[in-house]
Amino acid sequence: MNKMFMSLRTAEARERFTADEAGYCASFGLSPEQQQAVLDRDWQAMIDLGGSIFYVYKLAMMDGRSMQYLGGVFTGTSEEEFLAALRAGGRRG
Amino acid sequence: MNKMFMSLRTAEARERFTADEAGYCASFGLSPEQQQAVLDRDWQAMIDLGGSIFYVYKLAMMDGRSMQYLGGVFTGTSEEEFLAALRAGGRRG
Amino acid sequence: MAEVIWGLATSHVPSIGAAMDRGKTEDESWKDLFDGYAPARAWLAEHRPDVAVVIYNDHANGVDLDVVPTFAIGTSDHYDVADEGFGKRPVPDVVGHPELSLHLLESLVDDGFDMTVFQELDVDHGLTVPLSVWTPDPGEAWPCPVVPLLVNVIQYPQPTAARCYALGQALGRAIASFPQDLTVGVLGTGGMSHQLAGARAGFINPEFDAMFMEAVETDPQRLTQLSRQDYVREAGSEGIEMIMWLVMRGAMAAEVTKVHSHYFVPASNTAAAVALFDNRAPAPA
Amino acid sequence: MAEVIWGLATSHVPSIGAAMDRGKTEDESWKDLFDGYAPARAWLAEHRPDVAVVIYNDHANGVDLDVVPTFAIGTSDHYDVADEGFGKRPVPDVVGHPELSLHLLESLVDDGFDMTVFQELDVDHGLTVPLSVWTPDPGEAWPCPVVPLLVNVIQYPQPTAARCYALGQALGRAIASFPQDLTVGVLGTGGMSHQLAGARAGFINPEFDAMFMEAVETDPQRLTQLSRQDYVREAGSEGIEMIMWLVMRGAMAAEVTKVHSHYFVPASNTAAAVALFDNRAPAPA
Ligand SMILES: [Fe+3]
Ligand SMILES: [Fe+3]
Repeated sequence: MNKMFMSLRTAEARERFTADEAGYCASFGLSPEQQQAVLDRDWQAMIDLGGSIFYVYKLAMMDGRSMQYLGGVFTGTSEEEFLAALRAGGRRG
Repeated sequence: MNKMFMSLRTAEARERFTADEAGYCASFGLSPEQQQAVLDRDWQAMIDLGGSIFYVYKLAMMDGRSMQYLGGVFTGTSEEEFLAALRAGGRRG
Repeated sequence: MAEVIWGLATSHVPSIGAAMDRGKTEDESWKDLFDGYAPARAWLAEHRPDVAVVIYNDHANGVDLDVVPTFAIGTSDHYDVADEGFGKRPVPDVVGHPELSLHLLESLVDDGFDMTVFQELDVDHGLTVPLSVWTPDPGEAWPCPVVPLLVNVIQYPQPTAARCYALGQALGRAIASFPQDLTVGVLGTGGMSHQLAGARAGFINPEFDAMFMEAVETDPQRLTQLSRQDYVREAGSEGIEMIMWLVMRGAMAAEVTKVHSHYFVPASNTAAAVALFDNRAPAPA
Repeated sequence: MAEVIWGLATSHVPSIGAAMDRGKTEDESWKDLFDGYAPARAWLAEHRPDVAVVIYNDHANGVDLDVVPTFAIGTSDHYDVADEGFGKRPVPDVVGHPELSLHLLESLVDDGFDMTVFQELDVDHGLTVPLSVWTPDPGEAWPCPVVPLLVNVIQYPQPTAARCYALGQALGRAIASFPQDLTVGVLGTGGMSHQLAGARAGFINPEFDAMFMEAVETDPQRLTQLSRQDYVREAGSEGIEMIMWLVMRGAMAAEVTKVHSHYFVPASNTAAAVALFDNRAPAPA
């Protein structure tokens, strides 16, 4: 799965991915669960299924999603709440 | 140039090379001297122009040339003489 | 011989580069960070070295993910800026210094450091953002050629802090033994505390960061006592990249003079900092 | 804990594999070499380990030439046999042992060895020929899973002999600390003296080879005193790959028992040898 995310570094690959996400995933041998997580943009599931944050983030960037949006997803808050916590000095604990 | 030799690891690349050696060399950005050395099978020149023996040998193998043949070229003897020297215990000095 | 004239520690968060590339440095959320860079930038503009060694990590942009070197060095005369998924940053490509690279490689290997060589390499924000922190308006070219030195900080097992500091000390010896007279700036990049994924996403630890900032100047040995687990716990799973500051520090003299430092929260999801150290012996009183 | 039960040093010349793959082992020019393998093969067939660690170098087949790691380790569960330019050798692919690989990686990094990780890797004759020397007729599978450990011996600056021996010692400690009970065979490959290109092509130095063969058993420390230049001068520009025998030797006990050795000239352009050492303490008298 990380190999698939890594491939999205070229504009040409990003176009092919956008044109047929399922087919693109299949060509990299993703498991059905991994493919579903990608199609659903289930970010937590992508991490749980072996995605590394730096690779997963490449897909998020294509979608125009910020690292703060992902932070909200991982911590079960909204992007606004997550950002507010950072602005207040970050999360502790 | 080493990158070009390295590419000859796949059967498909070997076919493309054989079909158009000059064009294949050009696609890897070889200098005119390097390309000439490849086309002429000037093994010493390939080494002198930066080819590493393990890479150059990939081309020799495609031509059905042995490492003993190359040894003869490098030492200015025939393949038979070179092989005889090895059989006699190798070259000293 | 070549001589390290300064060391610059700085975060390399991509959004710092993006804020500069998009002209947002005066925005409310960024102004304090960029104001904090100003004194360092002014001093650096007066002290341009002949070569810079940039210690950084790649983030799955320039290096294939199936190969993870603990320590690597680039030996090329040119490093393209990587496309990280949204086009290249609008900054100059990086000019290399193969002679110094090859000298450092030979010295480090002979000194027992098991370097990986990159004869070709695309460089990502880990290298270009620190260059932008140093030089906001490079024009056609960065101030000097660069030797990239890469550290694995993203995949377990990362090198220990002690090994990073030892690499820095060997780097200092290697620079000193270069036959030409060159001035060298050393950049240690990454940090400070942050964690991107998991339940601790957004984690920031200003007390640890303050301790680290103080100790990296005055007592770097103390920081080499901390384990990989200590760094992840105290600085977050990505904050461990601060071990790269120790490579820079190891290449410098026992006593350095702090020129300027600044700490800022948040830059993207991280605590960001800059710290600039003069490596030249202080003028006698 | 895992235990090294034997060490096998052997050349990895591609033509040895080709002679086997083409049924030429009884030919006049090969018979003495393969006859010399017989006693080692018989003993090894009686002492099959649970895992083998193969120390070898890639020859521009499995590793991109723009990346040159000094020391690398594979962590995969499967390694394809590489196509080196004339199709794959007709031998089984190699099964990995990721648990042992990851344990060794962690131990070696914590011990200050700056390993590069290959999460995927095609293995070339450097690894498969030694497996064939050990097991001429593997059938469907090699005798046991393999951990590949790669050393840069083809591009300057190679690691020093002393560093290779130190890596072997760390490898021995790392194997001993593996939590499962496993028996391990260690293969050090390459050599003996040879030079492929240049005016010295065909160079062979039987006196140096004899000294090395004796010292690797009884006084490996002596071999760590030799410099990179010593090896190239005495053993030829490719003969330096004998430093990989020192990694194997370092992983073994101070005292080992030689089971068998054999020296042969020429295998292709090289002096070839096999040497098998029992690592188990000799039975008390
Ligand atoms: Fe980073
Ligand atoms: Fe070899």
